[in-house]
Amino acid sequence: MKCRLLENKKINNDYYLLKFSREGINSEFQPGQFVTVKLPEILPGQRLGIPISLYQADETSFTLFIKILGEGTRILSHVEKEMELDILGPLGTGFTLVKNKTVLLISGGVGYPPLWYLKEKLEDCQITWIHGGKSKSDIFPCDHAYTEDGSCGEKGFVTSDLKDILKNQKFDIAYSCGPNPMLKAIAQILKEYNVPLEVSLEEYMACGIGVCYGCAVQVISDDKEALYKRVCKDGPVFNANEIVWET
Amino acid sequence: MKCRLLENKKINNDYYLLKFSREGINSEFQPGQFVTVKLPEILPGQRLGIPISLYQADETSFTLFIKILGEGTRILSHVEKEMELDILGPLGTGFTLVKNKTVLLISGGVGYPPLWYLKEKLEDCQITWIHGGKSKSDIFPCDHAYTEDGSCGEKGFVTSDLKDILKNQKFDIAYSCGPNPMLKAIAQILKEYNVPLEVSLEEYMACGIGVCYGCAVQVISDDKEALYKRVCKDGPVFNANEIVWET
Amino acid sequence: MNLTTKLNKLEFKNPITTASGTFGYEMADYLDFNKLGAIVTKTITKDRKAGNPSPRLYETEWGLLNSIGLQNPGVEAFIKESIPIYEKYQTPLIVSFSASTSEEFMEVLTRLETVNSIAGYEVNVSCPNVENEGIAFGVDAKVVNELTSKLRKLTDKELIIKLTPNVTNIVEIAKAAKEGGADSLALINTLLGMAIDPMTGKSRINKRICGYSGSAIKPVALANVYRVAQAVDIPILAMGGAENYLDVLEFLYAGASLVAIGTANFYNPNITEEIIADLQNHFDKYNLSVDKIRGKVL
Amino acid sequence: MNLTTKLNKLEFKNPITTASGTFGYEMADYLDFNKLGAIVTKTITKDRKAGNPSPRLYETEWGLLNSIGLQNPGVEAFIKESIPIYEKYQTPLIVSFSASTSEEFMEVLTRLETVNSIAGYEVNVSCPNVENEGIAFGVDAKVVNELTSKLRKLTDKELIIKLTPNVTNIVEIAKAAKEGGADSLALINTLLGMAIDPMTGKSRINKRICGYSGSAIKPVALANVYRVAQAVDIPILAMGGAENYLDVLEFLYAGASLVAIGTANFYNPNITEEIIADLQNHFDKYNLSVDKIRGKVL
Ligand SMILES: Cc1cc2nc3c(=O)[nH]c(=O)nc-3n(C[C@H](O)[C@H](O)[C@H](O)COP(=O)(O)OP(=O)(O)OC[C@H]3O[C@@H](n4cnc5c(N)ncnc54)[C@H](O)[C@@H]3O)c2cc1C
Ligand SMILES: Cc1cc2nc3c(=O)[nH]c(=O)nc-3n(C[C@H](O)[C@H](O)[C@H](O)COP(=O)(O)OP(=O)(O)OC[C@H]3O[C@@H](n4cnc5c(N)ncnc54)[C@H](O)[C@@H]3O)c2cc1C
Ligand SMILES: Cc1cc2nc3c(=O)[nH]c(=O)nc-3n(C[C@H](O)[C@H](O)[C@H](O)COP(=O)(O)O)c2cc1C
Ligand SMILES: Cc1cc2nc3c(=O)[nH]c(=O)nc-3n(C[C@H](O)[C@H](O)[C@H](O)COP(=O)(O)O)c2cc1C
Ligand code: FES
Ligand code: FES
Repeated sequence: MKCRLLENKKINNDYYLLKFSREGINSEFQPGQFVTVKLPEILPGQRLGIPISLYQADETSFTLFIKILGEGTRILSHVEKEMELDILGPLGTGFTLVKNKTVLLISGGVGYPPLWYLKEKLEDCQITWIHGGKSKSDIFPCDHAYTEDGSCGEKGFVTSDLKDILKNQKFDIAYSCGPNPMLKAIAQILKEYNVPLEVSLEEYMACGIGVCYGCAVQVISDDKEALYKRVCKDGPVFNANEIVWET
Repeated sequence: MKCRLLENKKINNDYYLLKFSREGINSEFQPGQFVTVKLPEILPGQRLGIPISLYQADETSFTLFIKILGEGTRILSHVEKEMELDILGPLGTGFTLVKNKTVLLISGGVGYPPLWYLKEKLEDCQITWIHGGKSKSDIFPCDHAYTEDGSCGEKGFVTSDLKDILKNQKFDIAYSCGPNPMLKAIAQILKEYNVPLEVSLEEYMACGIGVCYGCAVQVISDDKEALYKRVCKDGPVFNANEIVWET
Repeated sequence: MNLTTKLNKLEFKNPITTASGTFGYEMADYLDFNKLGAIVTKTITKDRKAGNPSPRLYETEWGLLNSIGLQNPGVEAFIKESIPIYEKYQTPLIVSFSASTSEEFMEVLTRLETVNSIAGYEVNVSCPNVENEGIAFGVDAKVVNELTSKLRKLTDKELIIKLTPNVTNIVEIAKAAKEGGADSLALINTLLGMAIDPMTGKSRINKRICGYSGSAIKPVALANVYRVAQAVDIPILAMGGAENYLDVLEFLYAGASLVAIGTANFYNPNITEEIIADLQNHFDKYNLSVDKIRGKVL
Repeated sequence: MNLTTKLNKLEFKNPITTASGTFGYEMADYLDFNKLGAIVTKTITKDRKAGNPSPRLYETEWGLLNSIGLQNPGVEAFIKESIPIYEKYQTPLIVSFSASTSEEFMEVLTRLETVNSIAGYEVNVSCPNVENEGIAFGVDAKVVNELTSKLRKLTDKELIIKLTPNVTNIVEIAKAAKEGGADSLALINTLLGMAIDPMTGKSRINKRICGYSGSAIKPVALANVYRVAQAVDIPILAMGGAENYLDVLEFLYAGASLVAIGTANFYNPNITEEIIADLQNHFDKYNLSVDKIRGKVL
């Protein structure tokens, strides 16, 4: 599907907001779902679509929130208004939406965007959002911010004061997105405190629609043989208890 | 060597003149020599330099005369002023320069440029130039023009009236550049009339400097085994008598 | 002009199909399966296979590395869940299967033979043969010959043997398959490849050695198809880096009767439909047919 | 940090050399040969070889096809014309040679042994063996083993056997070369490839089946280098699609001691010098050495 860029907004040197027209896309956009974006030109090692979570969506548009990591995202950050890009989506299985709950959101770095869209869709919930990153430029609006270098918010990680927060407040459910080691640590802590957790995972993807089985994540299985699910189709959102975290 | 484009002049929809600064290139440019031009971007199947003959050169610049044939030449035709391209050259062995002679030049299509530069360098010569092409847009200043569709000059080929011309005038030497079948036909006719002929050949090239032996042309050899020379290094200009023309 | 083509026992409305493992019913939202010449499904095995640990994918400069490890739900689940979906389409269904012993190959085929809607089989012999020190079936002419004859006895349907290019002499293997009773041949499966992160020394793929596909391998695929077509007179289902109608023409000229699109599906899930349309225009414009150009390389 | 590396008997100031057939003294105008870790020259044979008819080259989407046919002036002319030029440089000179019979291999080596300035030999076994139905020497372990031992007896200099990737089991061939007395191994030579003009059906290359090189084959080269490095403990001179310092790092991590740049020389005749400079910066920045990373893929 060709999607026209309506706006490219620079947030800081690393992060950009890309707003696209959703003309022609009828299926609704769920928080936790993603799209794959193809670059406008053929570049070495950059022919597969780039998976990007939904940051926002309405009747006429959807917005992506990208961090420049390598060549592909760097080029995306340069895409100009009115340009049309090949986009597939919305793809995958999103977060479970709840109402009237106390909700904990925990994001790391570029794990922020899917939770933002989730937050918008949670009705009448009391939300606490913990967000962390390497440094100041990785921090966005939230309740508790952490940076590894202390340049913004508390110095430390999203898990630094997590237990205290959990002691002081009871949460019905938690949602998290970020690097795997962070998710693994969070999953362990929330388990102790019996807070159900949904995590949004990342894996290298080819098709993005469930046919190639390239984006495997190991999940708990009853028989002795390992069991892998597809992040692009069965996920990217999974119940944390399902995941076999790499050690 | 990075060469800066000084001017890009469109001649017609198919032909463009590209004038480059020769800053940093000390070796002199001989008629019949060529350069290889690399495209400014990496494109599928377009990473080798594109061989292009010299059309003109002076103390400060050299000029190429290109015909849009495929993707590579199409992109070259779009290169903008002040842009710097990777260029190797001047390369190869050019035409023998003569003085005070009656000279016959015969070019077909994009075989025109090297003869133009040769013409400039021939001192006190009486020159007759026969040029041909498919159609009007392939015709450039000359004495006798031929087009296959008759849209300009005589309808026919550069060889159509060649014998008559040779009957009416004696030539000391002839130079030709164009498609192989044309060169072969010319070589046969000029042989009849004992006019020495130098031809500039085209072959697919990789290195352009004599290393890979990819640009082979078969030449006459005394021993039974075939003998191949390198168009990029031993040529592109050869004495027509040397060449074993493909049948 | 019509685009029809044939393998030994099957006729197809056009020469475009899908490469095993790069296609699934999930693509129905993006592609009209009825437009395809044929459907080739992902390789299945007797029992479910877990597949390999991640990372399983890496995009190299000019191709794709994969190490899926034949993850699949097993033949029973396939028949229960996938077959009914494919039965909704008129397009001939070719089922790819594999195994680690010839016994198991036969068991899977026997089970598949009970499904009428299957038009033919693509036998993936690129996987390790536990009866032969884990060396792939497909690299040994004798093994391929024996396996083929065993399977031949079990079915009258189109039996396609899919060859691996990672051999010294693919022509010898192709002949062995033919003599074993193969109706036709599919080639090529992935090349062996590898990639390393130069900054960390970490292999891009968990299993290190993996399968290499995509545009980068097209010249290798063409060489194999051409050599086999010259030496063996049974139809060829070709694949390896084809991603547009010009690539398809190359394979037809080299000797293919049918061309599968693989990795390119990941760049665009609708690509096969687009290629079929382009091919139709090309055939109309130059009034060609598959027969007119098949194997006619000059 | 220093860039030094070794094969079995030779030391090099850096791990960058030139791939046979993609380098010649004509490059002196563009490249300072003294900067190179080693020079590997184009394969020569006993008598002059005419080579193949044109077209000999075609650039595919992501690589290069070639069919030069080992055109060369023969060993005598090489010694007379080329050797004196290379003697002007301090860089170790590795001479590549080939033949169509083991006799001829031995004759060429015997003649080359009279030249003191030659530091070592790269034996190109990828060409047809007339004593064995024209099947390439390099695809048969026994043949490679016998040829290597014969050549071993004739020289004490570094004897490098250059392997072809067009085999079922390159590890087996590598072991055979080692047991025959090879000091080190070079891999990979070109893959077999082909390309066709889809508009005319004309083969892009006169001989149709030809050699495929360049960036597109890098993953295949890495897989071969890794597998051989894991199984055989003699040094490896690696090549296959390397065109920048990151590619070189990949090959070192995979197990190479020396890396040759081939096709990339055609994109830029100064590229080896640039790669050496980039590698120096990288080694300095992360304080690495070839020993620290060789074969250390994680
Ligand atoms: C489900 C999902 C949602 C994501 N959401 C966002 C988002 O909202 N915002 C954002 O900035 N980033 C998001 N990412 C990450 C984003 O896809 C990568 O940053 C991007 O692919 C990097 O590409 P590159 O060319 O810039 O960097 P490269 O240098 O090409 O790659 C850098 C790293 O990105 C990852 N990557 C590269 N290619 C792929 C691929 N085809 N599939 C998956 N991962 C790949 C690899 O781990 C690689 O090491 C998401 C990824 C996934 C899987
Ligand atoms: C010595 C020499 C001098 C030339 N002088 C001129 C000139 O003055 N003006 C001009 O317009 N053209 C000249 N050419 C032709 C020019 O090189 C081709 O037109 C150009 O390479 C086409 O590239 P493309 O990408 O546009 O077309 P493509 O579609 O890539 O190729 C079209 C045709 O060009 C030829 N070609 C492609 N790549 C190469 C290559 N690497 N080496 C040689 N031939 C190739 C092939 O025959 C091919 O079929 C010369 C060629 C040679 C060998
Ligand atoms: C992700 C992926 C999965 C594959 N799975 C299979 C498979 O299950 N069975 C099989 O025979 N081939 C499989 N292949 C190989 C393809 O069918 C095809 O032979 C190969 O990729 C070359 O074609 P291509 O370059 O067009 O992809 C797979 C290829 C890829 C890229
Ligand atoms: C034009 C050309 C000529 C070659 N000639 C030879 C040769 O004479 N002897 C040889 O052993 N290898 C030869 N090769 C193979 C290269 O040495 C190298 O093994 C192969 O190209 C892979 O490296 P690359 O991808 O960096 O080019 C040649 C390759 C090319 C492209
Ligand atoms: S990326 Fe293909 S199944 Fe997920
Ligand atoms: S192009 Fe390499 S020798 Fe002429």
